[in-house]
Amino acid sequence: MSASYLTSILIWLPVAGAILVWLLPLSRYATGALAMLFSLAEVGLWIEQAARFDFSRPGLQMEERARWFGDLGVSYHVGVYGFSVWLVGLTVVAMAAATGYGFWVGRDRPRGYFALMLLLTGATVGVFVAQDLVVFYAFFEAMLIPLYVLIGVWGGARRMDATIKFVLYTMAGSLLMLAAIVAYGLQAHTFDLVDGPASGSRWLFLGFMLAFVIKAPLFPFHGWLPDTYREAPPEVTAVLSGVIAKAGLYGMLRIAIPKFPDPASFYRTAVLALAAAALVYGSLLAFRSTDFRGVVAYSSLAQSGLIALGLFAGTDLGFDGAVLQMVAHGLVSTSLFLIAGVVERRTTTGEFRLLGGMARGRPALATLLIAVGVISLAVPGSANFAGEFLILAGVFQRAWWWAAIGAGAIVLAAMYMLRLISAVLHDARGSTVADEALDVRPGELALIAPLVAGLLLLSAWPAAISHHSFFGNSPAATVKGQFK
Amino acid sequence: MLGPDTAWYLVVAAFLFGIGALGVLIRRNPLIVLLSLELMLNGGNLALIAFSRHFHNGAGQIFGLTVMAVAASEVCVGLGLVVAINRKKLPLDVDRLSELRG
Amino acid sequence: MIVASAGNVVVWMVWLVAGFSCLASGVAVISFRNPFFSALALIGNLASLAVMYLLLNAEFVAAAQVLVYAGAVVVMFLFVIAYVGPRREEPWTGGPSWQTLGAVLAAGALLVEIVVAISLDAGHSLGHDGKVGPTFGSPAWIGRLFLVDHLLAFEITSVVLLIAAVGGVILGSHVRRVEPLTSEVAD
Amino acid sequence: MTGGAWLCLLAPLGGTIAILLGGNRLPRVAAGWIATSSVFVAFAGAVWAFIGVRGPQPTCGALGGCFYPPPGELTTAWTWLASGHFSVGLQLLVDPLSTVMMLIVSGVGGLIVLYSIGYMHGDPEERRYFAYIAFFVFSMLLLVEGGNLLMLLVGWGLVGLSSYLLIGFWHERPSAVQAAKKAFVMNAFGDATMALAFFILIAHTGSLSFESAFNVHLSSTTQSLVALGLLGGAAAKSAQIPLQTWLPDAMEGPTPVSALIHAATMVTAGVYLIARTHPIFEQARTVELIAAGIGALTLLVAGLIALVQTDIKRVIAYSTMSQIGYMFLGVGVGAYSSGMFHLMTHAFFKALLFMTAGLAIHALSGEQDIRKMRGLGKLMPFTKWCFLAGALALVGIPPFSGFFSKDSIIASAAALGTWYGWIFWLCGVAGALLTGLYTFRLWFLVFPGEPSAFVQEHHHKEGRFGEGHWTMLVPVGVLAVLATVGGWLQWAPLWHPFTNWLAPAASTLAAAAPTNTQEYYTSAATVIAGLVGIAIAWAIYSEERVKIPYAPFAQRVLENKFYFDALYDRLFYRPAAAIATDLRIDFEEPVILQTGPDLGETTLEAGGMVRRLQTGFLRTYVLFLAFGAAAVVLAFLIAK
Repeated sequence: MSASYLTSILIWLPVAGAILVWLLPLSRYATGALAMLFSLAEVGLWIEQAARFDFSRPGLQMEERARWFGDLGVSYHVGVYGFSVWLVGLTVVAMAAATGYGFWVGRDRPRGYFALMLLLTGATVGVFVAQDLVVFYAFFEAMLIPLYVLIGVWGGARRMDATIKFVLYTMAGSLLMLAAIVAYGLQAHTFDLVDGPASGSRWLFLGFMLAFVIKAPLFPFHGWLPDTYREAPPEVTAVLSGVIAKAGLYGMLRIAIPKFPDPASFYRTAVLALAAAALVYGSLLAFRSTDFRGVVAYSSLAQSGLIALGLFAGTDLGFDGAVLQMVAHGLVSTSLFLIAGVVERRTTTGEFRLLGGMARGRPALATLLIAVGVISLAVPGSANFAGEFLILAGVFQRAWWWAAIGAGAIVLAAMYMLRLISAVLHDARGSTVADEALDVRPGELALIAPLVAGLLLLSAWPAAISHHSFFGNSPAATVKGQFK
Repeated sequence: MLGPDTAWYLVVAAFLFGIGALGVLIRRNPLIVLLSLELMLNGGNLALIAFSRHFHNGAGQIFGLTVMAVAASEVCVGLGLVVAINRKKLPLDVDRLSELRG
Repeated sequence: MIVASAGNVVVWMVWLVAGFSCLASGVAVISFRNPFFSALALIGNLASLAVMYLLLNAEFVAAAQVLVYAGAVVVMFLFVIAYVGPRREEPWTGGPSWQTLGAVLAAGALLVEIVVAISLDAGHSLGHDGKVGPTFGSPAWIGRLFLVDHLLAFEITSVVLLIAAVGGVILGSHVRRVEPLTSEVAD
Repeated sequence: MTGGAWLCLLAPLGGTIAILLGGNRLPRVAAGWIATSSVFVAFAGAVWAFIGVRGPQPTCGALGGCFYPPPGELTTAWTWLASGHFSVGLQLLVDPLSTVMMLIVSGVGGLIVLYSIGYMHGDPEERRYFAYIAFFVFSMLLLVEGGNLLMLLVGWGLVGLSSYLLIGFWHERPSAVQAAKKAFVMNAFGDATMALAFFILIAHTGSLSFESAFNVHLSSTTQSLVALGLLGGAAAKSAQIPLQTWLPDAMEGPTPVSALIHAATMVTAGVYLIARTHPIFEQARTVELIAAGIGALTLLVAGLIALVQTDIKRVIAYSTMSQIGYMFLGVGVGAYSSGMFHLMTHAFFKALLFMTAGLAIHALSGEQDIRKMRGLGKLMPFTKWCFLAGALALVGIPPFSGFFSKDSIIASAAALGTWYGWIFWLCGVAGALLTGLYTFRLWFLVFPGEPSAFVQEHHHKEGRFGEGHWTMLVPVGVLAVLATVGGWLQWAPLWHPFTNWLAPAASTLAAAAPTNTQEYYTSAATVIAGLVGIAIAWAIYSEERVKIPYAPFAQRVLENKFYFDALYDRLFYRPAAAIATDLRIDFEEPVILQTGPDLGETTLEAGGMVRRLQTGFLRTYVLFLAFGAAAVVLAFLIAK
């Protein structure tokens, strides 16, 4: 099996798995096990892909191209760059953990649930490896369907409003993107991303950017974030904030900036201002949220702002830092939301008023939450710190005040994350915290521990991503040269 | 072509069509509405035949015949409806049959 | 050219009679209170139309018109009217509500536009043209046309008729209430 | 030599991981011994590195600047972070400065961890404590051995993290958790300022290694900005004036934590930072003098506040703040080696003071209020004498260690000579008086005289020697000896092996090298000031000859710690919280979250209007049909 088929297998294996899991009338346990099998197979395949990927060679690797609409110049064109290897890795690992959590929690209607999760995996991987605008759009939309059903059916009390708002926001953005894609494709006579020419049209750039800015929420467009993150089941929120949000940021990196260099530089200050606003606004609101998921939701809004800051800084450090931060934050917010799920399973609520004092008698939960919480607030030495440091150093070269705002946000991050840790673990025992509530079970630990292990490994060696995302010594030049 | 040329036939057809439309618009008895509908169809038919004669192309007449077939089927269904309404003892008045509304 | 004009005058005379009777019966159709008389007026209208078709060398269509249309359709009408019973209702009751006023306005506007369209076109495209071959309008000619050029239209019309027939049967038939299934048959 | 450095660094980390993996299966005592042994292994590694570094002999010119081939070796494990041309390795630098700090951290640290075995005995979460304390020693060593600025910042952050974990160790107490959060946020602020300084360096030099940072020639404003950023971090970590409010609250943590973190090692990280990056500070001389100014100011303020404290640990905490003020003064004026020497001796006697206080608290089962502890000396003679040794070292009475190290700092302030030099000198001497006063106020209140009712009732013997478990007494004894003889290592005018040892890494500035005469009269002044302080304390607290001077306003100001806490709360915390809450209530919920549903409602209303068009009357539909047809024909006519 030559490497070039690997990318397509990575996309279509989970989709096939989804169909299989959906159709086979198996028991709850067997369906879950089968789904887990597919997810872990997916992780294994990714490791194979990462191993085969030759970081010293420029350009697209493991590429596969098949005619789709010949005359329009649309082709099923998939391939992987350095940074997409890492994002695919993040996707498969996070999805495996989320599927495992769903399996552990024992969701009802398991066949539908696991089929949708696997479908979501396939679609997300598809987004990160699509090298053709139409294929990219197809997968970008395909992500939405399973999410809609997952939140709508298995969500919390007010799930329907949240789902509708989520879909409305995302559809609004992606329809505009579709228009931009069509316009771009016809104008350039090809929809291909690799050999498509750069265009100077500001409207197309704004069309793309709107979809990406809604998907990875930046400041004014995050209306859907709080409700969706609160109402979705914890593992879906974990995937939503950890992985799906990265699709928007990946879109900026892969499409918006290289394909529209002049508009990107024209709107640079505007987007940087937007990103900085998201960073500060998210941190402030996280500081004053009243429940577990609220804090983490707004902190992921802040982190998206930070990553966007890195991307639009346009400097070498900025790009590398953004990719590293995408992966690091993906792992962090996935584990944080899973821990939120663990807490909610024991106390049926995430409200801080009712929580507190969970650390006594539950050392595993305390260590886990403190470890992940501390990494997420970017304590120097953690992967998040490496990412933030690179981003802010990169954006500093652009203009010193962005870095100053970023540094301020680091202090805010410390404030809200410590508030979260002590509200859940320390102080007097909350009313809903029963004494006999168990510590983190081995099953749950087996899900969250790999993510934390990944984070620790990334903290020990952040250069694994920051130095192996873009070919050569200058990411900015690679992006300007459209990844040739 | 003896006698009046095609334009006149068209004028008659137009008038016939207008009268049919008026009938449909004003009358409340569904039967009369169906009849005036027939009038409109005939108006149309006349125009078709006139053009067929004018461009001496058979399609017009074929079309005319088809229109006749369609008219026949339409009447069949229309009358079926009227019979059904009648059996249900509903008032045979178009304005009073207005449950189906937004 | 007198002889020609004489034939012409006869045709004009026939046309005038047919036209007048056609419009008069049209007005009659929509104005009679009793639907029975309206149906009869429709027959008159159809007959005058058949004459007009003859003037336009459309013999088969005229024949079909009289036989099919007047013969079958209107008879069915009369049958239904008889079945339903000639309930009389005041056609013009309640004065010209905004409905009727609107209707008159609409029909009038439509009429005027068509006439204008015809007059506008009279100038160039509707010019007078020459003789037409003897077979024009004959049943054989129509038959060949149907089975050669417009076979598809022919087939589709048959399907439409079939559907209408089925529709009519269902609507018309008196649906007996189906007895409830006996209890022992598991639902 | 570098092997020693790696051993020294990774031993405590190994201890932490062993305890964590051990989990509940590990008996509590075993956790204690794992931690202690790992720190002592680190000490052995430090000694090994120390010996290895001695290397080439200094060629010494006149007193002061000696020129050495720069010993000290950089070893890199792997490139930690790399992007484009910027790359930072996981590097350790073993040179005289870092080996001194390694010895202090692992030596004093080992003793304190040994002490905490006895102190924390019986605490349900002992294992967690030892895991955290071993992790702290690892991060402090990483900070000290960091081979480049980023590794130093990583150590800096991890040290802040472990201090958060240890201060908030007893997490049932809300005050402890609050203090931990406050400490971490203030340290995070320091990290942020340092990070900004590093961004400037990256922007200009493209790398964060020491030599590139020291040899870059920036414009004076950027240079002072970098120095200011570093100073911000140092002030936050070493609890100097602008950012000192977290240290007294940090006393919520267990006493060994206070001893190790908030006396001996972590709080001195700021001093080490200035000594390590002294070329940057030297190029921005004004910022360096600001550091000295901050040091002078802090030592006075802290000294005054210590006078009114009633909690034994807070008195010692303020004295730590004041002594670090001395060190800042030392490195601020340029006398890096005397600053570091005072750091070493301070580590000995301050850790001793904390641990003896710990013995007293342990004996009185947790009581920390000195007003209730009268006459403890009679029941705990060993603690009394050790405390006295520490107190005398703190005040700087010869032959105890404080005298040797503190006086050379004040002398180098005198050597500076300019007007601010003399102000620093005066602050130093006044500080010595205050130190004498508050130290012996504590001594006379607690130890001499007849045991008070509270003491008799609460005091209980512990361990075979009656005053505590042997693991507590041995470290106190060792440190008492070190506090006494530690100072003889160097007496500036006569012999100064310590200065020579540090010369290659941080040679004293010529401007700050005091002449012998300055040394002598400064020493005389400080000793006299110290004795006067002791006499006043004796007069007021021991014999009640003199009533406490009645100054209600001063009393209130000191008790409120110069209102710093209230100021910061009103200046930073409350506005931030208010803005955040307003944002959430006035902007987020009504605007952002409502746009979705509002859009929904408007479309529904629009739908409602259209609905009325469907009247159900057949004739209206046909009417529209007719109008539509008419319109279409009209359009065609117009189009024609």
